[in-house]
Amino acid sequence: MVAKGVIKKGEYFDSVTLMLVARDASKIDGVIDATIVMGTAQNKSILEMSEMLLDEFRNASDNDLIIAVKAKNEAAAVSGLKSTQDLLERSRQKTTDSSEYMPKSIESAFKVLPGANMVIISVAGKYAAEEAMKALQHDLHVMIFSDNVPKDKTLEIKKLGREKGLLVMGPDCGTAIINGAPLGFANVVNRGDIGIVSAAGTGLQEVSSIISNEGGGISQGIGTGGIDMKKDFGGLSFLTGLEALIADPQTKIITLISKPPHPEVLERIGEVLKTNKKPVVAAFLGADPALVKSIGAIPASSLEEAALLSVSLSKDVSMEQFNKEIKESENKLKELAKGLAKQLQPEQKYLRGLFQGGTLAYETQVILKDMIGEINSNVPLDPTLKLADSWRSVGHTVVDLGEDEFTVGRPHPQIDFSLRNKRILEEARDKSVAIIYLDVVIGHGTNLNPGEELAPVISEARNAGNALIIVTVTGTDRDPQNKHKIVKMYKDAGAIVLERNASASRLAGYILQNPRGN
Amino acid sequence: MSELDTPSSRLGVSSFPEEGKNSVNIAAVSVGDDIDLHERRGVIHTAFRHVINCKVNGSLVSIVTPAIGSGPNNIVVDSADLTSLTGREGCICNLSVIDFSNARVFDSRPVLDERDSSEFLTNFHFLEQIVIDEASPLSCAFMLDERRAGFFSTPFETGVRDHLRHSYAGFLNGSIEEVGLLKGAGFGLTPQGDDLISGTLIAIYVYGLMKQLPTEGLRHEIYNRARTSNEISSSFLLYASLGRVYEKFKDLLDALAHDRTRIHDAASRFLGIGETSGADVSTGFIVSMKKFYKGGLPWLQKE
Amino acid sequence: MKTLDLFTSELKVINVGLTSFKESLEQEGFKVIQVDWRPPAGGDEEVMEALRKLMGK
Amino acid sequence: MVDMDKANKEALRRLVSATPKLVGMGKAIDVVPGMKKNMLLHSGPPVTWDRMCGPMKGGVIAALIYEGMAHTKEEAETLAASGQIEFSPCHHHQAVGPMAGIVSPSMPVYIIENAAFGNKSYATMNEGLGKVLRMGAYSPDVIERLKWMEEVLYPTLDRAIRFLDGMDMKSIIAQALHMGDELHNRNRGATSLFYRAIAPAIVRTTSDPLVIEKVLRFIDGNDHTFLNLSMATAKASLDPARNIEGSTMVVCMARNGTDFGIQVSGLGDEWFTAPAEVPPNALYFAGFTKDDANPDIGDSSIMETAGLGGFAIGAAPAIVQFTGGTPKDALNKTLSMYEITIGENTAYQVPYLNFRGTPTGIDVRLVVEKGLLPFIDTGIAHKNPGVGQVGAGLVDAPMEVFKKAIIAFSKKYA
Repeated sequence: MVAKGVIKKGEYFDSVTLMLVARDASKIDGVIDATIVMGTAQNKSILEMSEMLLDEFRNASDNDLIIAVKAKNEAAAVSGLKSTQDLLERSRQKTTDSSEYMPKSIESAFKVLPGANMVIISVAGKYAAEEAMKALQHDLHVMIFSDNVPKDKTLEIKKLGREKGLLVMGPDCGTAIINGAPLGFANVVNRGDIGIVSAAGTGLQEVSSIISNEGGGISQGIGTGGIDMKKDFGGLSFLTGLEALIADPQTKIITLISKPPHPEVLERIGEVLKTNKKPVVAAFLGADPALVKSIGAIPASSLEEAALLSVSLSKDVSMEQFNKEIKESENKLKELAKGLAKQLQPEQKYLRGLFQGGTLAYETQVILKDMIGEINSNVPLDPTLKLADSWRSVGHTVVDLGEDEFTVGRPHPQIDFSLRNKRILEEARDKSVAIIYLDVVIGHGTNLNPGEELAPVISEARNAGNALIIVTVTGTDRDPQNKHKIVKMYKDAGAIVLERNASASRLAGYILQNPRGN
Repeated sequence: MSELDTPSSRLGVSSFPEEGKNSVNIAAVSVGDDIDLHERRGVIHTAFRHVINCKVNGSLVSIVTPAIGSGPNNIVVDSADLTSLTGREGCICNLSVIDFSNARVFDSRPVLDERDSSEFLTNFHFLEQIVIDEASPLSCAFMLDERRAGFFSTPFETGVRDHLRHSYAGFLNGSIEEVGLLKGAGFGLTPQGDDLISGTLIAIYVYGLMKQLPTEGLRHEIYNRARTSNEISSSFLLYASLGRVYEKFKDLLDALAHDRTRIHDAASRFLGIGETSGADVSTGFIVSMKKFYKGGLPWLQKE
Repeated sequence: MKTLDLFTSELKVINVGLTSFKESLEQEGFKVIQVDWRPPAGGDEEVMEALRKLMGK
Repeated sequence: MVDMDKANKEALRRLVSATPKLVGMGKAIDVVPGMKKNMLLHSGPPVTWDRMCGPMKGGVIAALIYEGMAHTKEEAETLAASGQIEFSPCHHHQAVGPMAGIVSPSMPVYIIENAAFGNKSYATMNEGLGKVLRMGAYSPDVIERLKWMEEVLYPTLDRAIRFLDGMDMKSIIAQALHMGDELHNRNRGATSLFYRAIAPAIVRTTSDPLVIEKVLRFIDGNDHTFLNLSMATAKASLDPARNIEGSTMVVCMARNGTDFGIQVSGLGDEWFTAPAEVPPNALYFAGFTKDDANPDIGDSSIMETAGLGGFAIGAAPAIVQFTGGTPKDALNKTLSMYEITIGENTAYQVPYLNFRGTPTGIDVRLVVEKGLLPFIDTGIAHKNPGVGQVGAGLVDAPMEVFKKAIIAFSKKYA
C-alpha cells in the first residue's frame, strides 16, 4: 500500500469542487482512498489514522490544501494523484451559464463581462455613432468598423474620445492590433516593441505583417480611419494614439502611416512629437520628406521601407547596414526584372493593377508615377487621371476594387474574389497588357481560401495570354490562411510573387521602364 | 496575518484599476453593516466564481454575487459571475471602482425576541426534517439521523465522521476545551468542525435572546478558542459569536419564527451554501438548540 | 492615462455587430461578449430624435 | 426638465410596496366605481360595438342575455348596436377582465384592497376553460353557469373570505412562483394555495354539504381559478404608480381583440394604441391553426405590466413549450426583460435565477432604445364567438404603441 500527496500553498477551490474531485479520484482503479482537505492539525491527525499522513504534510498550515491519495501500488498512487490534480485544474476552467445569455445592449454586456475595456462596432453607419457615444460614456475605448457614419456625429465622437483620453479607432477603421489581439481585418503578428498609428487600414496590415515576417514585433497597432487626417477632424484620434505610444513603456519605436495629412494636422502631430524621445518612422505616402523631417520623424517612402526601418531600429541595425541591404535587394530586383522583361512581346506595354487594398493601390501609384508616368485609376493621385469607366482599363490602370462603386450589394473584395477574377481574365486577353498586378490581403476576417480562389485563375490567365502576373501577399504564416502556403500555390500557378507591395510595384516599374530587358 | 503572506498571488482583480482612476464598472446592490467604506484598498485573499474575499485594513470583506446574498461583511454586486474579475496577475483590489450609490445597508441582526419562542420551537422539527432529507451526504447531518452515517465510506471519511461525532459531543457536554479538537476538522474550505461551532454560537445567541440570558462572554470565549489562521473560517466564527448572521440564515430564522410557509425555501437555500457548510451550520444549530432547551447551556452549569 | 490602463490590462471586448470579429478574437484566446443588437426604435428617425431628447443627449 | 429616473424609481417603489389583499366580494353594480345599470365593461382600450372582435361581441351578447336585457342573439345585437348600452374599458373602473373581459352590472366581483395606498381593484370570477363568456360563448349552458356562479359560488366564497378576514395575495403569488407558476398562463400552484386556504373556511361557513362539494370541485377543477385574482392583484398594485410626473413606466398594457393599448404613468390616462396581432408563433390545441385565432385579446397582460406572466416565464419550466424551447430559453426570455425594466420585485422571485426578483416596471424609453419589446405569455381565443380557447403562446407588444408614447412624452416634457 502506497500513499502519495502534495501540498498546494495558497490555492483555494470551493468545497463543492474539492468534494467532487476527491470522490472521482477515489473511483480510479487501484486507488483505495483519496482526499483533499485543508491542512489543519485535526485533519492531519485524521490523515494519520487513515495512514495517509506523509512527512511533508506535517508542516502544512491551516490555509494550505492537502491532496492525499492512498493506493494498492506505486503506479496507481502516482496516476491517482496526477488525475486528482488534473481534475482540480479542469474545475478552474468551468465556463458559466451566464455566458449563454446574449445581452441586448452595451450596458448589460457589462454585467456579463465586467471590466470590459473595448467595444468593436460594425453596425450600420447611422446607428454606429449612437453606440460609440454609449461606449465612450462608459469610459470604454472603441473601434468603429462601420463606414458612412455622418460627419457631424463622427466629429462629436472623436471630440468626446479626445476629451476623455479614450481611443476612438474609426469610423471606417478596418483593422487594429490591441494587446496582441487582432481587431477587425487583422493579421496574426508577433508582439514586440514597435508601436503603430495608422490612418490607412491595409497600410497597418502591410506594415505590421512585414515587421512580423522580418522578426520584429508589434506592441500596439492603432487604426484611426482615413478621415481623421482631414482638416476638419484635426487628427484627433491619431494624436491620442500617438500620445499613448509615447507614454507606453512597451513601445520603443513608433511608426506612423497615412496618406499625406492636412498641413494643420501635420503641424499638430509635430507639436506632440516635440516632447517625444522615441525614434519615429513616418510613411506619409507621397508627402515631401523634408516636411516629415521638420516634425522630427524619419521619412519612409513606402510601407515596406517604414516597416524595415522600424525593425532595424528595434534591432539596433546601423543605418549604413540598413542602406546596404536595401541596395542589395534592389539590385536583385533589377536582375529579376531584366529576366522577366525578355518574356514580353513588343505590343505588351501596359500595367493593369487590380487591388483589394485601398492603401496598396494608392502606394503603387505613388511609386510608379515617377517610374512609368501617368496611371489611370478610379482613385487617381491626379484628378485628371480619373477613369471614365472604372470597369474598363485605359493605358496603365490601377483600380481599387474596395471602392463603393464595386462593393454595393457585394462583399468586400478581400472576402469575395469573384469580381476581380473575372476582370483578371479580361485583362489577360488584352494583347497590350504587359503586367497584371494583384494584391492579396489575408488575415482574420478575410477570405479563408485565397489560394483555392485565385491560383486557378492565375494559371488560366497565363494560358489566355502572355501577360506577366505579379502578386503581392500581405499577411503572415500565422494567419488562418497561412501566407507561406498560398504564396507557393500562386508560384506554382505561374505568378511572380513578392511579399511586399512596394518591391512588387518597383519590380513592375523596372520591367516597364526597360521592356526588352537589355 | 500581514497582507504580504496572503495566498493571493494568482488571483488579482484585473479590472480593478489603480487608485484615482475610478472607471466604475460594477454596481453594489447591498453592503454589510460591518463594512467600513472609508478604507477602499485591500488585498485579494481568495476568489471564486461567486465570491471574492479581500483583506481590507485587517478585516475580511467579501464581494459576492446576488446568488450568495448579503452578510455583515459582504458587498453584493450586480453581476452573475465574478470570474472575469479575477483573471490577471497582481493582488490589489480597489473597492472605489464599485458604484455604491444605489446599495442598501444589510442589517445582520436576526429579528427575534422571547415572544417568538413558542412558534420557533414548534417549527423546529420542520427544519430538522429538511436537513435530514436534503443535506449533502458527507455533511454532519448524520448527527440528526444515524442512518446517514453510512454515507461515509473510505477510511478517511469514516475517520472524519467519528472525529467530528466525538469531539462535538464532548463540546456540547460542557467541556469547552473540546473546541480545540473540533476546529479545523473535516472537509471544506471552512472545515466542518468550524461550521458546527458557528451553528452552536448562533444557537447560544438565539437561546439567550429567547430566555433573556447574558451569553456574550461565553460566545466570546468559544470564539477565541475556535479561531485559526484560516481567515475565512475565522470571520464566519467571529460574526456567529457576535450574533451577526448572513442573509440566508437570517431568512431561515425569520421563517422559523414568523412564517411557516417559507421555512422550506429558506432552508433549501441555506443548505445550498458550500458542499456541506450550510448543512453543518444547520446541524450545529439544531443539535445545540435541542440540547439547550432540554438542559440549559451546558458550559454555564459547569462553572 | 486611460490608454495605458488598456495596454496594461487584459483586453476584454464587447462586440456590437459582425459576429465573425467575435470568433476571430476567441480563436486567438481573448475574452469577447457579443451584443444581440437591434436598431433602436426599429430605425424610426423621428422617434429616435424624441428619445435622444428624453435621454438628455 | 423633470428627473425621469427619480420619477421611475418612485413609480417602481409604489408598485413593489403594494400590499394587495382579497377582502371580499360584491355585485359589480354595488361596488365597481362608475358602474351603471346599462353599462358593460370590456377588456383593453376603448372600442365601439361595430369595431368589436367576434369573441367580444359574443361576450356582450352573453352578458345581455344573462342580465335579462335580451332573450336571443338577435335581440342582443340590436340592443348593443342601438346605443342604449354604454361600453367602457374595465381599466376605467379599477377593474380587469381576462379575454373579452365583459363585466355586467349584476356580475359578482372579487374586491382586492391595496391597504398601503388605500386603493381597490375588481375582477370577475373565472368560469373555467372551454365554452365560456370570456371567450365569447353565449349558449344556454354558459348563461346557466354564470347564474350558478352568481347565486351559489359568489355567496359561498364571499362568506369564506370574510371569515378568513381576507387573504394576502402577495404571499400566495410569491409562493406560486416557487411552485412553477408565472401567474398568467400557469396558475396551478396559486390555485392550489388558494384552495388550501379557502377550503376549511368554506366548510366552516356553509351548511349544505352538496354546495360545499360543488364549490370545492369547481375551484379545484379549474387551474385558472386564481388568474382573475392575480390580475386584480396586479391591477391594485399598479394603479398607485399612475400619474407620476415624468415617469416613463408603463402602468397598463391591455388588448380588446382589435387594438393593443398601453398607458404610461407620466402621461395620465391617455391610451397609445395599435392594431392587435395574432400571436405568430403560438402553440395551438389539436385541430386549430393560426387561421382560427383571434387577434390578441384581454386585460391579462396586466400580469406582464406588473413583472409577472411572460416576464417570469423563467420560473415556469412546465410551460416552456409556449416559448418554443427549453427551460434555458425561458430563463433567457426572463433575463432579456431585465433590460427594459426599471428594477426588480424582490417579493416575487425566479428560483432558477438564484431567487432574483422578477423584472418589474417597463420603461418605455428602454423598450424603444433597445428595440426590445415586452412579450406577453397569453392564451388565444377563437375568432368566432363561443368556440373558446384554441391555443397559447408568446406575443410581442407592438412597437408602435411605445413609439407613440415616446413622441407624446417628448412633446410634453422635452
